This record gives sequence, C-alpha cells and structure tokens, in this order.
Amino acid sequence: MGRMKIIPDAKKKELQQILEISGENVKDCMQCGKCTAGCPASSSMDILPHQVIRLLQLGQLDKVANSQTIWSCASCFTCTTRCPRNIDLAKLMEAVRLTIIRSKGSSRLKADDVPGKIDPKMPQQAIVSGFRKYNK
Amino acid sequence: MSLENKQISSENTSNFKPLIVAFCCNWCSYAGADLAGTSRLNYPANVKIIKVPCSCRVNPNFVLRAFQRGADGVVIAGCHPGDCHYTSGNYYTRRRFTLMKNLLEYVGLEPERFKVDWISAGEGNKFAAVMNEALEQVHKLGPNRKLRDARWKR
Amino acid sequence: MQRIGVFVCWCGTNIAGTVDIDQVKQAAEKIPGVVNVQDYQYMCSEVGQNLIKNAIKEQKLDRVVIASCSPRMHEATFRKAAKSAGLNPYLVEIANIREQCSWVHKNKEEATEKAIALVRAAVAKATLNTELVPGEIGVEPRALEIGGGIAGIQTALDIAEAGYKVDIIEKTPSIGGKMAQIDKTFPTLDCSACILTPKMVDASTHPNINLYTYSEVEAVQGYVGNFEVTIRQKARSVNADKCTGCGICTDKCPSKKAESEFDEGLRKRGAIYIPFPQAVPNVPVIDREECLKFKTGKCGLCERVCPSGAIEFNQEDTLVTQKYGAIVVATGYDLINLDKFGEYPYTEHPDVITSLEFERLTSAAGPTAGKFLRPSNGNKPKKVVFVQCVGSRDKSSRGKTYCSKICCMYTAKHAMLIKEKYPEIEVYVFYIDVRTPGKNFDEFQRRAVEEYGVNYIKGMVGKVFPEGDKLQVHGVDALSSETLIIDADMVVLAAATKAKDDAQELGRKLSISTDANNFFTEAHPKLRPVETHSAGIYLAGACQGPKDIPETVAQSSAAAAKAIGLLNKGKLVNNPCVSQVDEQICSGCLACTKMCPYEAISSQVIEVKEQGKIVKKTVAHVNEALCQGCGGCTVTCRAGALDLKGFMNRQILAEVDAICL
Amino acid sequence: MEKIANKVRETARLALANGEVNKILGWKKGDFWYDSYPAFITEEEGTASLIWDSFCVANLSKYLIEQLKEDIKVGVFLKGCDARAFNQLLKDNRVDRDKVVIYGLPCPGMIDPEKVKKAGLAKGLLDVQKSEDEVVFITKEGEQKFSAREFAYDKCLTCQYPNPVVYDELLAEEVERNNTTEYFYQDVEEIEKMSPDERFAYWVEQFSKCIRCNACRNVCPACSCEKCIFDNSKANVAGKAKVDSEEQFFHIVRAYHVAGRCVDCGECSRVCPVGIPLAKLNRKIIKDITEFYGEHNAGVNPSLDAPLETFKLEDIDPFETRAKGGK
Amino acid sequence: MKFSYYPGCTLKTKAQELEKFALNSAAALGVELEEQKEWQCCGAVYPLAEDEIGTKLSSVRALAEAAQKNEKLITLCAACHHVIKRVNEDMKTKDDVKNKVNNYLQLAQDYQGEAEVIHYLEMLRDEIGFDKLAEKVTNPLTNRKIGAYYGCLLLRPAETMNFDDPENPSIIEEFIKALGATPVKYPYRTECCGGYLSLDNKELAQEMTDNIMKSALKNEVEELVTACPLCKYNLENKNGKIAISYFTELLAEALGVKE
Repeated sequence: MGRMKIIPDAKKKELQQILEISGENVKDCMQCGKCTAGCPASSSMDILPHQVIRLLQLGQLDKVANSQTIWSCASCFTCTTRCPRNIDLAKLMEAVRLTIIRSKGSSRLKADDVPGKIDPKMPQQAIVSGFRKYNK
Repeated sequence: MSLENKQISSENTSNFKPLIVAFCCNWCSYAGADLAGTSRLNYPANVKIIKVPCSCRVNPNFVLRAFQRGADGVVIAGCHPGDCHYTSGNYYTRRRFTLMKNLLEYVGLEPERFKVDWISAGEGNKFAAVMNEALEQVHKLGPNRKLRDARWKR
Repeated sequence: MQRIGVFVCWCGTNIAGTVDIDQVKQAAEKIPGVVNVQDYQYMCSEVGQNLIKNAIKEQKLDRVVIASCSPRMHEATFRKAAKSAGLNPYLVEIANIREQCSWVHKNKEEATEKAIALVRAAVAKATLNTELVPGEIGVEPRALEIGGGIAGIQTALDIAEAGYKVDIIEKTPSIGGKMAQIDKTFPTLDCSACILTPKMVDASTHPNINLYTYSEVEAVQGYVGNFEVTIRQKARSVNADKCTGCGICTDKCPSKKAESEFDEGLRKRGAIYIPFPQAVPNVPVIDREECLKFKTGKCGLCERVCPSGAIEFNQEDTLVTQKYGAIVVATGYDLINLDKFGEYPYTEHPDVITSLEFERLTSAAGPTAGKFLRPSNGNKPKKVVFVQCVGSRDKSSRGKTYCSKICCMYTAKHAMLIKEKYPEIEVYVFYIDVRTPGKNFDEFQRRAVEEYGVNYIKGMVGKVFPEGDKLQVHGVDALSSETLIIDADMVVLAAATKAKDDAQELGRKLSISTDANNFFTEAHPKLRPVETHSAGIYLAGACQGPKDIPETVAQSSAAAAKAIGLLNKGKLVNNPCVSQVDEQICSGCLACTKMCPYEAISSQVIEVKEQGKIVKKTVAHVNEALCQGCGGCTVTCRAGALDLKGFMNRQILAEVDAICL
Repeated sequence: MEKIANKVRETARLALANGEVNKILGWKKGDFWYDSYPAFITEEEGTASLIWDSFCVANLSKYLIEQLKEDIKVGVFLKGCDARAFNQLLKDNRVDRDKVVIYGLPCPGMIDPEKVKKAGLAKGLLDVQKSEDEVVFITKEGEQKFSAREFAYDKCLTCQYPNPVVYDELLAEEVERNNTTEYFYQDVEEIEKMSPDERFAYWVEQFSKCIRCNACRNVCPACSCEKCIFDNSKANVAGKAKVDSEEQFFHIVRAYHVAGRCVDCGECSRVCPVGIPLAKLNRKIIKDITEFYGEHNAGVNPSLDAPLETFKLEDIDPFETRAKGGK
Repeated sequence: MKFSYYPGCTLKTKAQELEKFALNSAAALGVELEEQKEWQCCGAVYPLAEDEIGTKLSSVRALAEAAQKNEKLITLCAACHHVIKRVNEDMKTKDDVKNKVNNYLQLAQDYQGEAEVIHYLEMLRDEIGFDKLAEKVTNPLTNRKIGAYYGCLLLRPAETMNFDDPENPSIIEEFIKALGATPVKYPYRTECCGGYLSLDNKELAQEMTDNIMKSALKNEVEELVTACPLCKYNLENKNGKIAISYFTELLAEALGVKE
C-alpha cells in the first residue's frame, strides 16, 4: 500500500465547525508533544494527542474522526492543564466526537448495548457519563 | 427638544459623510498612523488626526469642542498602558476618560461616538482597524446632533 | 495679521498621485493670513528648501506651513531650513498629507478634501505659534551603573577608560552577577571565572570606578545630565576599611544553616560570609536574619576572633546622594520559580535541579568540587535527562510567552560537560525547537549530538514519576511519535528566565518603562536598542530581554558609548515645548505637582497686587529643565493656568475648529 | 436644637470676647420661616442673632476664601457636609487651617422648604420645629406633626457624613443616621436606565433652563479657582451664548472639574434658581469612581490622593479592545 | 454553618456510603447541609462543547437556588463538583451562555454566577480548618498508612477548579493527617483512573488503574481514599490488596460517628 499524499486544507467547513464547537485555536500549538507525553490513555491511541492537533492544523479532520484516539480520551484534562500554549485538547477531542455522534444514527453507544457493558457495582455516574460522551 | 437640534436632525442623511477627529499621541499612535500610511493600509478619509505630545495632553474640552463643531465621532489614541513615552501619562488618560466617557454617555451620547484606544508605533494595522471600526459605527448612528452647536455648519 | 507661507510638496507622485496639488494651493490661498503658496516636486530637496528660505526672506514670512510627509520624517529638516533663513524654527508647522492622507486614501477627491482640511488645521495652529527658544543645561561628568554583573562591569570599564567617573551599585555583597556562578561558557567552553575575575578586579582597582556593593537605589531625581541619585548602602556589619579578608570570622561562625545564594542552595554558609572566594570586595557581610548575635544577643564570636577589629554590629544603613550625568541600568535576570510545575517534581525531589544549580554542581569551585553527583545520595548518575523550555514559550499563567534564548545553548553545553568528564553517562535532551543563531553556535550544538553522542529528542516530558531511587521520565519523541519512559537519575530543568522581580519598582524610580514581561523597554526595538525613553538612561544586558554573554557584553559597550557621548557633550539643549504657568490665573491648588511624572512642578510664593494691596500668593512653578512636555498637567489644571508651549490649548482648539470647518 | 443653638451663640460670644477669633461665621434668620443667611459677626453683641435650626443648610466654608484674605482669625460653624467642603478647600490650598477655628455641628438633617410648600403646609406657617425624627409645623391654628424624613432634603436622606470630619470643638453629641447605601445612587441609576436618546432629551431639557447665573459655581466648595476657565477669554472656551451646545459644554466640564473633588453636599442643586439637578452629574462621577477605583469620599481624609491625580497600574481598562498576547 | 447541599444521583444509589458518612460527620462538626429540594442530575460530565446549553441547565438551577438563599453550594461527588463548578464559571464569564441559559430558564432573577461552589473537602479545609478538625477527632486513625487518590475531576482544569495544585496537591494528605493517620504520597495519585472508559474500553481502563495501584503498592500504601464513586469503582474492580474507601468514611470513623 502506497502512502497517500495529503493536501493541507485548513479552511474546510467541517474543520471550522470543530474549532467553533471547541472554541480552541489549533494554530497556537507548536507541537511540543507535552500532551502526548503525559497522556495516561495514549497506549490505546492510534494517533497520538499531539498528532491530533497537527492533523487538524493540516485540515485532515477525517483522519482524526476515524481514529480510535477520540474514543480513548477519558477527558481527564491532564493535557489541558499542562499545555504551554493554553490549548484545551480535551475540548477539541470532544468537538470531533460530537460531529460524529450528532449526525443521525451515529451514536457510538446504543441503549441496547448497555446491559452487556455494565455490572452490578458500576455507579450511575459511569453510565450517564458514557451516554453523554458516546450518544446524542 | 429645542429648535436647533431639530434643524440638525432634519439634515439630509443620505449623503452622510461622517467626520472623525482623532487625537494621537506623538510617540505611539501618531507613529502608528504613519505606519498605516507606509504600509498603504486603507482607512476612510473622514478621519482627521491632531497630533498631541501625549494622550494625557488631551483635555476633555477638546473632545467637547470637536462634537460642538460638528464631529460625528472622536477618538483618542495613546501608547499602550505601560509603554508611555512619558512613563505614566496614559495612565492618567485612562482614568480621566474612563470617567469622561461614562459622563458623556450619561448625558446621552452614544458610546460608539467617543473612543479611546491604545495603538503602538508598530500597530499600523490596528490604527486602520480602529479607525475603520469607529467610522463604521458612527455611520450606522448617522450624523451627530448631540452636543453640537447648530451655528456651526460643516 | 500674520504673513504665512504654505508650501505643498508633491513627493513625486507619492502625494501628487492622489492629492490634487492645485486645488490644495487654491484653497490655501484663501485662508486668512496666508500670503504665499508654492508647490514643488520634492520640498525636502535642496532646491525645495531654498524655495522656502527665499520665500521667508523675500515675502517676509513669519509663519511657515509645509504640506508634505509626516513631521516625524522631515520636521527637523524644515525647521533647520527656516532657522537658516532667520525664522524661529518653532514657527514651522507640518501638514501630514502623505502618511496620513495620500498613502491611505484612494479616492482623489476625498484625499484632496482631507489634504485641504489638514493644511487649514496646520495654518490655524501656526497662526498661534510663538517663537520658542530651547534652554541649555550642563552635564555632570559622572555615570551611574545599576547592577554589577558582567553587563555593569563591562559598561563601567568602558566609561572609566574614556576618562569619566563611574559608580557601580550592586545589590548583593559582591559584584560578578550570574556569570560568576557559571562554570563554563558557550560556545568555547572556556572557564567563566577565568575570564570574569580579572574584569572584576579591574573594576575594583580602576581609579575612575567606585563600587557600592550591598547597596540599592533609594530614589532618583533630576533629569538627563543632572540626575541626583540616593543610594542606600545596607549595613554590612563589617568595616570594609579595616577588614583584611582573612576569612577567620567566616570559618568560626557557629551558625551554618543558611543556604548559600551563590551555590543556589546546594551548600550552606555561615551567618557571616563571603559569597564566594573571588568575591569583590573580599569583605564578609553579616546576614542579620541568621546571625545569633542579632537573633539572640548572644555569640559575637566573629567580633572576638577578628584580628583587625572590623566587626561592627551597630552599623546602620547609610544614604549617599550623588549627582550623575548618565545612568546605565544593568540589573540582569532571574530564573522563574518552578513551584507551579509540579509535574517535574523540582520542589519535591533533590535530583531534579535547575540549570543554574547544574552550573554549581559541575563547577570545580562548587559544592562537589566539580564532581557531578546526585544531590540525593552523592552517587554518580547513570542517566541524565535535560528538559528545555520549562516555562519558556508558555502562554499559560505559570510560564513566560517568550523564548528565554540562552537555554538551547547552555543545555548543549551542560550535556557536553557531562559527556566530557563521564562519557559513560547517558544524556537525553528534550527540546521543542533547537535555536542556535549566533557565531559558532549551531556547530557547538551539533558537536553535542555528533561528537559527544547526546540524545536529542524533539518532544516534551509530560511528567517525572519518582520511582524508588530513579526518576521515571515520561516523554514523547514527536518525530517518531513514540512515547518514551526513561529511568533517569537526574533531571535538569531549563527554567525560563524572567525579569527581576523589582524591575517595575526600579523602573518607576527612574521613570523608564517596562514591557508586559517586566523587561525594560528600549526606545526603539531596532534603531535605539540601548536607549530608554528617558533621555540619559541606557540599558545593558538581560534586564532588557533574555541575552547571552556575548550579546550582553556587546550591548554593554554600546550603552557605554552612548553614555560617554552624552557625558562628552558638556552641555545639552532642552525641548522648548514645556509647560508654563499663568501666575495670574493659578490658584495654587498644586494638583499639577501631584500628577507630573517628572516632578517638574513645584510651588512658589509670589507677591501680587490685588486691589491696590500687595498680597502673597502660592502658585505652581515649572522647572523647564525637568519638564519633558507631556502636557498632562494642563488637563489637571481646571482653570487653564498651565499651558504647554507648542501645544497650547488655543492652538489645539484652533486645529479642531479648522478641521471641523 | 434650640439647646444647641444657645451653645452656638455662647460659643461665638466667648470666642470673640476672649479674642480667640476676630470674626464669626454663622447663620442668622431671614424674613421668612425658611430663610437663613450667612452672618459675619465681629462684635460680641452681634452673636445674639445667630441661629441653629433646620434651615441652616447653607455651607459656610467657602466664604472663608474671601474672609481669610484679611489677616484675621475666623471662627466658623460647620455641619458634616460643610466640614468635608472645608477639607477639600484645605486640600486645594484655598484656606489656611491655622487661621480658622471650627465649631463642629453634628447635623440632624435639614428641611427642604420646597417639600413643605409642595405638601401645602406653607400657608400661614409661623415656625417649624424639629426634634429627633419629628418635625412640627406651627400655625395660628395649631400644630401638626410629621416624620422628619418626609421633609428632609434629598441630599440629607442619603447623607453619609452628618458629623463633622474636622473641627476644633464639637458643639453637640454626634448623631447617627441609618441611611442605606442601596438607596444611595438611586437618582443616578434612574438616569442610567434610560436609553441614550432619553438621557439626552432629559439633560437637554435640564440644561436649556440654565441662565448661566453661576450660582452653582459660586456655592461649590470644589469650584474654587481664582479665575474660572469659563471666565478666561484666553482659554477660548468661554462661550456663553444662549445655545444648548454651550450650556451642555459648561455643565459637562463643570461636573468633570469637580470629579473626585465633589464632597456631595448637594448645594449646587439646591441653589440653582431654575432647578437643574446638577448633583446628579456629580454623583454619577462619584458612583463611577467608587466602582472603578474604590470608595473616595472627597474631603473626608485630605491626605488621600484625589482619584484624578493618581493612578494604579492595574486600573480597569475599558479601552483595551485587542489585548496583547494571551488567547 | 449552613450550606445548600447538592448530592447527585450516584450518592442516592451506588455510593450511599459517601453521603451517609458525610452527613453524619457534618452533624458531628456542627455543619448543616440542607439538601436542595428538586435537584436534578448534573449530567456527570461537563459539556465541553461551546454550543452546549441544555446540558448545563440542571447545574444552573442548583446554583441559582443556592444564590437565592445566599448560601454556598456544597458538593460531595467529584463529578458533580466538576460539572457544577465549571458551569458556574461559564455563567460568570461567558456572556453567550449566560444569556441563553437565562432566556431559557426564566428564573425570578437572572443568574450570573453569584453562587460559590465548594467541595466538602474544601469546606473542611477552608471553613472549618484542618487544625480545628483534628481537635474534634475522637478516634484518631493512628498507625494507618493511607494514600490519597485525587483523580482528575477535582483538580483539573486548575484555573477553573481552583481546588489545589493540580500537579502536587496536598489537601487530602492534610485531611488524612488531621484524622491522625499517616498520609503516603505516591506519584500516580493524580493520574486518571480511566473514568467512563470502563464502560466502552475496559482494557484501557484496566491498564490505567493498574498503573495507579502498582504505584500505590510500591510506596507501601495500605488503604486508599477517594471522593469519586467512579474512581472507587474503577480502582476497586481491579484490586484486592488495597482497601478503597470514600474519604467521608474515614472522617466518620475518626469522629466516632461511623455507626
């Protein structure tokens, strides 16, 4: 499989939407990688946090949207707290998730799937959070 | 409303060419205006600049006089707080015109007609942007009749 | 009625392309008082200037208005021309119809209309112009150097060599500054002390240099050429004249709990101490907060052992007032506090250190005698991780937005110093970008990678987890997009540089401004880099922005050259556009004295005739040598008793009226 | 109050008698029940005409400027607001503290004759007596009692400093008044709530009444310039034509000139013969100063810097439109 | 001392001990916690999108009620605290959110962020004081080596939560010390447990909690305390060696009101 050449396009409408929903400016990022270096969930991410911003800088929203990364993010705000450029990456991750689950029928978590995922000890908080994060 | 104000408000507004008087401090904002020129940035010709050594030289009398004589908007531009050539002049400007602007609004002037802004010598862009914005807002409001002396025709 | 001449410049097509010169001329001719109107392609050319000069003479002009480029460009030129034709230069006004008209407007009709308005305003103002004559002030042939680091020492030496007296004020007990703490210097790796110490000695022995160590600026008054500075000499508790620097007192001092400032807290010092062996002056100082004598009244051992009776517990701070013609500010920088960077447990773990601590750890004169050992257990480390940009280029509230400039180079230096002594230690450097502009700088950094095998990793460290006796460093290599874990023994943090905490306070005393980061602001970022907005006050070194030693020294010599140039003048002319008091109107409320940024206004009692009687009256009085002409007082003065020459109330109102016509 | 009035007279008499002062500045009764005038007394016997009642509203401190031009010592009676005015004059170097002896009078609040007239109680009125919270109107027919607050000057209703802040001798016990601050800026807030056009219409109507009699200026303790800028033809702002614009100019500048210096005595509004509510301009500025720079009660503590003669680096900046740096 | 108290759903179901012990202890400390009458679920996660309004309304209702009573709003569950505190910040600083929410809610008085939200731990630290708390301990937990597990939601983002140093917090350690036990600091005490990932990506959540538990074990922590039901669930699920309890349970025990 050959490597595809991407065409950078930072003006895409969908991308603008991400930036609006998140209220974040990806241009502020200088790719220091501190987000990735401290991310506790990075082991199950196919695209690393700093790469998410890089791809958004290049207008490659699709790659981010199709990644496992956005579903591995636990919104723990470690990156948010440490970013030297004041970028709230958790908000960008959320914005990408929302563009997916807000389109009809695209909820990641279906109500029917829930019983299989919970156990008697699991607190409501987990289920409500999951629904808010994965469903619309 | 007294007679003289009625006269002004009945002026034809369709050919409205607003006049903005801008007081610019010599060291920052006047230089910023020059930079706007050197960079060939565009702003409308209705903005006319009066040079003062420091924004703290601007007496509220001057502002009132400009409105009296027919200015539709007045801008005072000085160095950013902390950057004053005279170290602290613009801090006084800030206090004086914080109160003055509120007082003018209190007697009924629209807030958009009187502005203070900080424009450094390197901010040609900002100078043009501030003037364009001021003009646009004043244009929306139409000719100023408040505080204006009807005996003076522009 | 005045006889005003108006001269309209085409500036080639720069003005004439957008402004209808003829229309401007016609309009100008109609303005009352205007008797002569001329135009020319380039008014600033010799031909153009002659045109003006001839008109002044032939037409007996008493005011001149030139419609041309910005006064910032050629006002001086035209004033000079007027002066040579016998006209007071302050009777010249400029209408800026280029930068503020032809260059910013496209529509010729509108631009022409505006040009006419600007000419009208300039004429209106010129009509009210008066002859102004600048005064002369003397210059005190002595300079003050605030800060005794390498910047201060270099500047002082240069000024002293030019034959002028210089005083150095240094806050700490010894001159030397940060450079004295540094082990080796980049990009040559020569020993810092070896090149600095001779300069420190030169400064202390130079007949033209006088040191005020352990001293601070208390107050500054006056103005260019005539500053009056009050210096607070803090009580050293040791008589410097009697002390021989034998060091017995510092050895015997029973209190050894204080952390040595010079060794960045890596070593303890006594309550009576000499900061470091090469200190200048080599005179100890008593830290009164640590000294048992001061704390409990008991002890006094140093006094008993001193062979020359130099200990003086009852010394008090003394104030010295001295006049100076020029002041150079060279107060240097500090590293930011790392308390808020908890992810790098600097405050928690002794093996996490700052770059300045590293300097002391590798210095042969340092606490480990140059052996590079872990502060926690004294063992030799196997792996060392450097983290750059800790707080630099950081927009968050805990960092600084700017690049600290020196860290890339000193980190490469640190890495090499380790590798040179202990090639077996593994060294990792985490960086965001490596910035090495400077002569031989990039070569230096590449040597670290290529010859010394330092592992440079583009990426940051997320967190350092102390695990057992290791420091587990979680980082990322952004180039390969792999996350890394390094079991390090030491972590060295390149903490951001910052302006001195008291920079603003000093700035206020000197009436010089600081930028958003508290660094002192130069008069122009490119063309006047060592001057401030206050005439006669110059900047050298890192107090103006992050700087390395070569740059600091270059700037110091530049500042010295400026100061020498000023001292050499002997006399200065001042700006004649200063405030004046109408004593008849002044009620003596003295509000103006309170707001004047230069303390140029004082009160005086005059005698006036009132209803036939002579009565005494308090009025404001402007010191024209101090007044810088901001005009702020004129607004404070409700009655309008204060007015600014050259920018009088009447003149500005006339401009407003003319513009609004 | 009558007890205190006796003390006023006695104090004045003694001061003149023992030569402590050369002149006494107090109040005397006028022709009508609501009249009181400033009294300048140099002879002992003259002190009998001095009064202290609910109509001694005139602020005597400003008369000192003129009086002190002679080389004499003056004794003066000052209420709370008058004392603040005195301090302001002191700060402006318009009076000499050493030449003045101040007899402080804690003030129970003064009665506004206009309110009495409006209530239709003025007819046949012989005397008005005030005690604590009550006011008694005495006519031939008899007495009528009311709550004193009903007839107090508006400015007295919001007064924060009924007790003199400076005095050499206090002639009565300090009084307490429970004036809440919530009520304090009600007059200003009413105007702030209007739209710009409504505000303009309101003020044009007010200003156009102005006859440029300068009563406001003359009474104001903060307006103490030897020569007002509006009387100085050189200043080129002295326009006095009967046009709206010049009246607006005058009143805006007048208010600005007392910014941070107005002691909120409300005398400007009171003396205005055409009823322009001038104090509402001053109080707007006081409100803004309080909000932006912290409470500053001019004339209370003369050692404090006037708000417009100082600044703080961290002052609010309503003008910074495009912040430098940051997000 | 009286507060407006917001419990949240989990406290009424799976995390009843968190609440029970908190209320017992509050009573012992002379603190009145008045449960809000008609509180609704906060949503468990703060809506990060700028355009989310609906999901913030329940928090604003709780806030407005506290503001109206002029009381501080107190929370117990870390998630509720996080959500309500951040929504409050929005109401203070984001005009757009403020206007939309107020337009929608039509409260008697517009809510503009007047209420102050504090966590139970902050109440102990700032209102009572840990030194005073220590005086009230009747049953000191001597010789117990207890580790604090902070999790994410109380600490981050630091500027909004303003709870403690996000990288090197100390409030729970000081709390433990006040109860007479020995706090043990371990480096992973502020790392994320995985949170809601345990619903959809159990392996990842497992890995994240493993790291935390390993770090705690290595530093000889004998028991862990937390303020978050989900953290407790995630940590508990994976481990048998270290007991995990709510901080309120320790508090109740030390104050002698556990039973």
